[in-house]
Amino acid sequence: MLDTIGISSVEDLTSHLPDEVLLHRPLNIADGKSEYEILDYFGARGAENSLGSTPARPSFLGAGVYRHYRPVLVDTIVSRSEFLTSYTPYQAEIAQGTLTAIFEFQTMVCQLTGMDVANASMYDASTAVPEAAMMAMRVTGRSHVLAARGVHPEYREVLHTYAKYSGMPVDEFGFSGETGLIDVKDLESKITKDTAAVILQSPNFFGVIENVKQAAEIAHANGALLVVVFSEAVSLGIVEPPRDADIVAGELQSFAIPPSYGGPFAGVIACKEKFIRQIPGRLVGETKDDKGNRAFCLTLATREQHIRREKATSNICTNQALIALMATVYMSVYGKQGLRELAVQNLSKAQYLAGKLNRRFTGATFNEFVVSTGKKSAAQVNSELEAKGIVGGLDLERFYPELKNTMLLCCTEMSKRDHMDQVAQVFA
Amino acid sequence: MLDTIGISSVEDLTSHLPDEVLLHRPLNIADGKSEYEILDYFGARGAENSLGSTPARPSFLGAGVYRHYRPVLVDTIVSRSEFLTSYTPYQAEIAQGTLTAIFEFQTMVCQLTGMDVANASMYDASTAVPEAAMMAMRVTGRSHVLAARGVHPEYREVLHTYAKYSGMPVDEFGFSGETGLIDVKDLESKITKDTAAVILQSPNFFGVIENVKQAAEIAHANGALLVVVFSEAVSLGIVEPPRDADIVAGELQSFAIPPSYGGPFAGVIACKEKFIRQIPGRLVGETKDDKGNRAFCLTLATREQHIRREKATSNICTNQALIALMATVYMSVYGKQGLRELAVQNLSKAQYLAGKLNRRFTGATFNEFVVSTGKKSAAQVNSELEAKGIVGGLDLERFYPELKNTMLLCCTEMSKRDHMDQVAQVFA
Amino acid sequence: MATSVKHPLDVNASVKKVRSHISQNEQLLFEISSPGKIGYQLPQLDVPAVDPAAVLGAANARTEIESFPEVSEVDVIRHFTRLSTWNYAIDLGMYPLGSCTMKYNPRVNEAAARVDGLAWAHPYQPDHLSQGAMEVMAELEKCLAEITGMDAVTLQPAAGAHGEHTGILLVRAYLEAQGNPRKKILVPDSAHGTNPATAHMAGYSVENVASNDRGMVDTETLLRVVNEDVAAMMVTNPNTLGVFEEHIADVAKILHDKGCLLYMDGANMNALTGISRPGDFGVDVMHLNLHKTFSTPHGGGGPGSGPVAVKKILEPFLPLPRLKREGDQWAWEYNRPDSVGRVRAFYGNFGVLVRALAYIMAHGGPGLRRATYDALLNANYIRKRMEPYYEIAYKDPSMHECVFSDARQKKLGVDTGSIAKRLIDYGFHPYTVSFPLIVHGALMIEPTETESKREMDLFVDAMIAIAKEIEEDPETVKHAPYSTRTSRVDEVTAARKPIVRWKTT
Amino acid sequence: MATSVKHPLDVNASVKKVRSHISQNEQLLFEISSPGKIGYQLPQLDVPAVDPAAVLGAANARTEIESFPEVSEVDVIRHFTRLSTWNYAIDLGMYPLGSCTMKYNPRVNEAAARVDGLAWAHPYQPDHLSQGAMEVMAELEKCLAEITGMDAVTLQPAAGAHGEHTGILLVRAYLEAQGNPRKKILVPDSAHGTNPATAHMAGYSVENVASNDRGMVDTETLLRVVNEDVAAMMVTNPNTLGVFEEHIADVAKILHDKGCLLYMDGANMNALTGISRPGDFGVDVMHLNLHKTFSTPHGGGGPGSGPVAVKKILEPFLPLPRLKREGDQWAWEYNRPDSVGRVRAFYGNFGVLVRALAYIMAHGGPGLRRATYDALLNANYIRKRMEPYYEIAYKDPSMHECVFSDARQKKLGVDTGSIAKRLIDYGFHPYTVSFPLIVHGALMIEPTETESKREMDLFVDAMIAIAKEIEEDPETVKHAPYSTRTSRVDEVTAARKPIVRWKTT
Ligand SMILES: Cc1ncc(COP(=O)(O)O)c(C=O)c1O
Ligand SMILES: Cc1ncc(COP(=O)(O)O)c(C=O)c1O
Repeated sequence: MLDTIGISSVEDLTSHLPDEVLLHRPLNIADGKSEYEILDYFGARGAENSLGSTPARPSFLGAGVYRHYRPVLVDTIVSRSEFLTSYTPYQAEIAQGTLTAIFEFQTMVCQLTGMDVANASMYDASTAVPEAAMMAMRVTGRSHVLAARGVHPEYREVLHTYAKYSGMPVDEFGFSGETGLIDVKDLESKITKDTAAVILQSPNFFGVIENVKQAAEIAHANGALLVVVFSEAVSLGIVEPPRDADIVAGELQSFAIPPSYGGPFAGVIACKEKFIRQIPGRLVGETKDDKGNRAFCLTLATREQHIRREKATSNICTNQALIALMATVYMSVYGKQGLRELAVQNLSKAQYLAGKLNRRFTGATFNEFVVSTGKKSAAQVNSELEAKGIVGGLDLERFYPELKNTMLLCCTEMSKRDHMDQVAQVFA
Repeated sequence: MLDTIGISSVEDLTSHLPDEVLLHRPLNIADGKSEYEILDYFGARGAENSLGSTPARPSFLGAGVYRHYRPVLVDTIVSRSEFLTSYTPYQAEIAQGTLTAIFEFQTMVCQLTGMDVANASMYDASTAVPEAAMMAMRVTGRSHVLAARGVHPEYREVLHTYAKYSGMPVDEFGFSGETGLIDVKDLESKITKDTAAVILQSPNFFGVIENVKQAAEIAHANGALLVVVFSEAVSLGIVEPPRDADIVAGELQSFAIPPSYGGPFAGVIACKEKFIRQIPGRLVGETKDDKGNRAFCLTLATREQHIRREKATSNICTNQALIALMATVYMSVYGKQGLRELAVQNLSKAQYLAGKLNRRFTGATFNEFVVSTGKKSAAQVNSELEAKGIVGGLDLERFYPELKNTMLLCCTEMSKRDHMDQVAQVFA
Repeated sequence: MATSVKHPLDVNASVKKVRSHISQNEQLLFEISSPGKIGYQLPQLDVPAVDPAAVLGAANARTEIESFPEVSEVDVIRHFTRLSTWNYAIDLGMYPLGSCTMKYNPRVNEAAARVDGLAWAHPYQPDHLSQGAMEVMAELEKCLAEITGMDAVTLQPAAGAHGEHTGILLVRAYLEAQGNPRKKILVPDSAHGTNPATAHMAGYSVENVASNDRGMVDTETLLRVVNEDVAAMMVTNPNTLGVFEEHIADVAKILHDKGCLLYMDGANMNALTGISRPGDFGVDVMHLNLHKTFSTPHGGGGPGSGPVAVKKILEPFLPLPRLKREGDQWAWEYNRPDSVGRVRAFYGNFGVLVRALAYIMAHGGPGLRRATYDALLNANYIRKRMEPYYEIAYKDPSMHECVFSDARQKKLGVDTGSIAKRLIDYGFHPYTVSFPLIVHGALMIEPTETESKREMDLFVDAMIAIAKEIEEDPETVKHAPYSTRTSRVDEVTAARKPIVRWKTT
Repeated sequence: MATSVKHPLDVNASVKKVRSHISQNEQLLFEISSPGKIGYQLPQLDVPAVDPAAVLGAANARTEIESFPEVSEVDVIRHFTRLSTWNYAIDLGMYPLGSCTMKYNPRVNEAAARVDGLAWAHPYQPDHLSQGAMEVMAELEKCLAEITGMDAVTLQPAAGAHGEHTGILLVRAYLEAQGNPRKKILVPDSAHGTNPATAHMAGYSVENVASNDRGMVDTETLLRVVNEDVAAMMVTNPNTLGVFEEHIADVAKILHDKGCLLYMDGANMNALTGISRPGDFGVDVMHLNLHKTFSTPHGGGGPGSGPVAVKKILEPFLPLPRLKREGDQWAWEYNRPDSVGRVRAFYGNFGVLVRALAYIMAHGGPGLRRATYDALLNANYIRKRMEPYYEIAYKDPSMHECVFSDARQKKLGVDTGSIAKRLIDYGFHPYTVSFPLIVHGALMIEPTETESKREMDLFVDAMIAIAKEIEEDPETVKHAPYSTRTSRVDEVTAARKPIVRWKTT
């Protein structure tokens, strides 16, 4: 090859670079290691994340990341080279596998959320939220955003970061200290003719199911769009979807995506038909090939950065395709009946534990709920649980100073009765 | 479907069975479990096999089953549905993948062993040994078999079982208490004109490398065939192959096949060209399709049971195809240079530990060797090691009453220096 | 030639299952090998490296592995990935091989077998460090005894044929203990080739017994041939026609009256599990194929597992070691003087046993019975739909599979082999061709319970389309397949001058 | 139509890479769905089952998921396995997409990411229970800082574009802290679309800067347009022509003199790793694409990871939380008043970070440098071999990729898009089509270091064969591909009336 190119050594290929840009020493990174050493290293790191960090070890953490059983088929399928090592399906004739799966993903997300259109995925829910807000700005021509404090605190932090520098003032409205639902009065007092979007989450960060219909009426009465966020997709198996929302921004981590210390997950934006040209991210559409066979391809690319550049609906390019495929396989495995039964199990487990504890809010919940830790601090309860080899719940004071001595607990189909009983004992 | 068949319930499909053959009660087996419960169960069983049973946990057991690192590519490839869930490649036009891989397997086994022909696999080495002996009987028209006591004791047990009822008297000949090599005098005294095969293993059960050339001369001088057995395939990376043997019967477990409590492994029989029509098991051959493209197919089926029935060379049907594929991938990953380097690492580790201990035999060894445990019994040494979380070696008295207070130790590329040092301390 | 390639699409429009697509070529590893290329990396050696020649002695030290492949990691994954795409597989579609029970292989079983503590368990680990593995085996033995209605089970045999061999050795040891091992084994002419081959390996002569006009064991004939020279009869039930041996109990009685034993080839247990137990209809010894009935993957030809189940009288002779309970621990029992000895090193194909137990746990008792009825339903549905177009070999009701003959198609010059090849163009793996031998030009079809009506209807539609093609254009069928990357393979030349390994040219 | 299907074999004999083979059809999940079918089994519920309506209230309780699929486990695995066979993939062959760095994805990285203790680590687990995960992130930050020559790294961004957004927000926060965020971002006309889109999202106006006649940033032009309104310039280096920006140091100086910052799009770091460090030639902030340079799999479009590396001056503004060492433990630091805030929940695409670190460990410092030179070697080899047949867009030396134009072929009526489609018939995935925009009809080719000479020669042979075809029979090329199960897809209709979900008909 050197001869063909007409050089005597590979270094000649950088001889044209100005000397001052060249690195004249070896990188300060150890020599290459073998597979055996590498897996040894990561095995040891994994062992350091002792408690909680295996399916068998009990944990009651949720708060946006849920421990659900991962059907074996999911990794079986996403490990196939044809899915794992292929690029974005720009060349439709040799990417029909990925394109068909995304089309099914979009469809199932629509069926789950009650929306008409869903994109091929966003990075995660936290980035889907500001993208949904900006989408609402484009649709309404307004610039203010109102977000409920019941929206995941970290999603709101990301919203603020995105908003700060793009001329999109964000206000927050509160929740009822009694029910855990949004404070409707506060919303009504803050919504104005400049409000582009009202953003709330259901089930919200406290696990409480919001009254989407009512919020939609308020938003629409003021010419704003309602953006509904979800972080626990399994809830949609038995909880009425946000049909009255204009835009839904959600997280599909619950669908066979490992907690993996916070990512990669799969966010999604879904919306009503009429907003399709303002939706960010990739979309797969149905068409035909020149023999008349049904075929799929990426479509409405004129929304995207590679065509529209600064006028694009978003700068997103790489998304979470393979993770969305995990969710697609998961939805297929459970299906209509299974997702419902799964949700009922989650609800039943949460009800069992909640029944033994002192609930902080009266609003209806799915698989997460807030409890007050009584005389003990949340930290104390958690350390007592840790001593039993159990990872407890999230100390809410971290995000809500007003919620001292409270904790957010989550139960899924993986939560075992005896562990829940042990939790109850520590609280008792 | 019931209508098409013309029945009203599936039970009608067994209504023609005599009542006395029907089971009139449910099976006494618990109701079906979920994936989650099943993996929980096997995870718990695995945890009960505490020590040794993970790549990270040290063990110095060998004796026919070796702990070698398993390159990730191996499971990646054998997990592909097209290999995992296909049947024996009788329909060549849609099985070229499996057929090509087997042809490569046969070739690499020949290259490793120095033979001309290798079959598509046997169950394991222990069953390959009697099959090789019976093959020698067919070739020579003789019936006696002489097996060295240095052949794996369990292989010999299987040989005796097969021989007992098929009119194949099996005698054994001894080993030199000094070198660990076969006792040539004993062999010469026992070999007769009725001897069909002389069977020895190299490296033998004590890890000692036999003088195959010399044994071949003795066997051939008496009109018998020499069958050479191997259990540690990695040795062939630096140990001269048994080129003077007529038949080779070996075990490929070392090639990326997990110890898995003793199976499934992959045995193989290889031989000189002239014996091809007496070899048992499947063979893949090269040919063409009717467009003239190179193609592969199962061949010389007239040796096999489905054609020749009681006159077949063996009754074997299902073999160890997928396991042989593991070995094929392993040989491809390491290749010419890697298999040698791997063998040198094994040799170096074994030499390191052996150098600190009291060796029982003087014969040259590869990655296994016998040591005397001195005043302590082997059992005592092992329990002291177990206390340190180390699984020690095999107490040889179990198979060789004359070898009291000796132990067979094995070191591979996975054996770590500090563990070897701990072993040395316990012996000291 | 290339231009005249017929694609089934062109031939007729009834191919609904497949289209043609590009498929990557790939040479042999030895052909893509290039000196110095490597695909591995070893750990840093933490001890001094030694010189092989010095340690082993020059005579023992190998200089090189002549013409062994030298390829990169990318070469390896592409090589085998490309090869894999040339295969058909259950995960791609129906695999109706009669007698092979190609059912879906649940992936959870693969995960279970890969649990570190099981996959890395060494067979010589002390028993107290192997309780988990031993518990798994004990549990499986219990389940298989319950399913077969037998008293004891050995898990040592590595496959069905190995189980047959073990079973016949048990018969022999038992009879020998009675004073006379006897001379021969009766084998129906419908039997699988492994049966006679096994009898021969166990030192018995084989007497083939003609089936009656219904393809079953003929009790009259049996009464005529049975005598004190007969050690046992090997019966497959349901037999290889997929028909239940209606007089099996009488067969057992006739044999027992003459002091012979009844061996059952359990390859077809997928038709009986949860419905009928061999132990209850007189069987003395039998084998199971875990890689059939219990869904462990065939893997392109193996591995399998062939446990043998026996009645009490044969238990003392089972291979050693045996599992026994000592207090709250499992232990391996070696002290069994009457045992035939080992038939395999260690304890059997343990990894396959794990998969089989996982399968049994997933189904549970009721699920196993349901699966059996679904298998019967599917086979009978296919039989019913195909009967108008193909000749059913024997009229008796089918259990889990149905066997047709190519009688009608043969009249037009097309045999079962060509129909099978043409089926490939229609997107299916062929049925079992020309077995059992008692049927001329057999088409042996076993859908298993895991096929959907949709898939089976596509299969039957294809078979019907081929039957029509044979009437209109038999030549096309004779030279199939056309749509595969490899067309009809010349097996004759392969056997005439065998090339069984690659050589440097 | 079907009968007139041309197969490349028929068209000409120069297709060495592929043959045609059967490929299974498959309907949509919704079409194979049938009521009551299930593919799952849940554990026995160990607590009392509740009635959703009672617990949630009737208004909140959902009755059903309308027309959600109902399929069996076998249906699912066959569905997705069949679909997968319709895709091209790196593991099947060369994937020369320019700018995408489609290198081999080592499988050991997948195993590392699936280690239970990492895959099941919950982001809200207390720090003292998350030390392993935090150590992995700290180690990767260190390696990336060393590779880029920058002072600090954040791993939070989920992809390259997300990293760009983060980087530009850092620029803005920094300038704001100086008192004036400024108004615009300079973007070369050769830049990737995410660059201008990002600048816009961060509230800046975009000013496109024309490249010079060598496709590089023109310092003259830059001097003309740079002023106090300019916040930063986003430069890709090597640029999208695969050419190293020879005056990059001057560019940095010009910008810095005006108080502007230099942002580098690090998508092409595969050309520099171990050889040249952006931190050493004046870059203030940059992003990396771990799913390019560091081999984490593209997965059909994602996930990725877009770490941002910065110089000291920008460190105070990095997203929170930041890793910090407290004694012998890692802790998350939230108290960072100047931080731009979070750009993503939790800590980033951790699973992708594990893969990238595994890749770095496998190569080591020397290995990374070697890989870079191999990437350069491969790109230049392809350029050299193709130059006689295709017009190279710009003459300057290529680094890791080379860009041609379809100028010669266009004269015969065939454009880069059709050449790409025809390449599919030859068994390859096309190169990047029509990017960068400054080249008319661009063919952008990046082989990466993991391609063998054999594979690249087959690719070049195919490109040459197509060039010849275009001279002899341009029509054939215009309507390619012919050999795929799906022929040329009508993207226009798809966009005209979008159908983006399946509906019950
Ligand atoms: C009826 C019958 N008996 C015995 C066997 C042999 O079983 P195995 O292939 O597991 O040795 C088979 C397998 O094809 C069979 O179909
Ligand atoms: C030059 C360049 N910049 C930026 C990007 C965007 O990176 P990502 O797709 O990870 O968001 C890409 C990816 O295609 C690219 O090629």
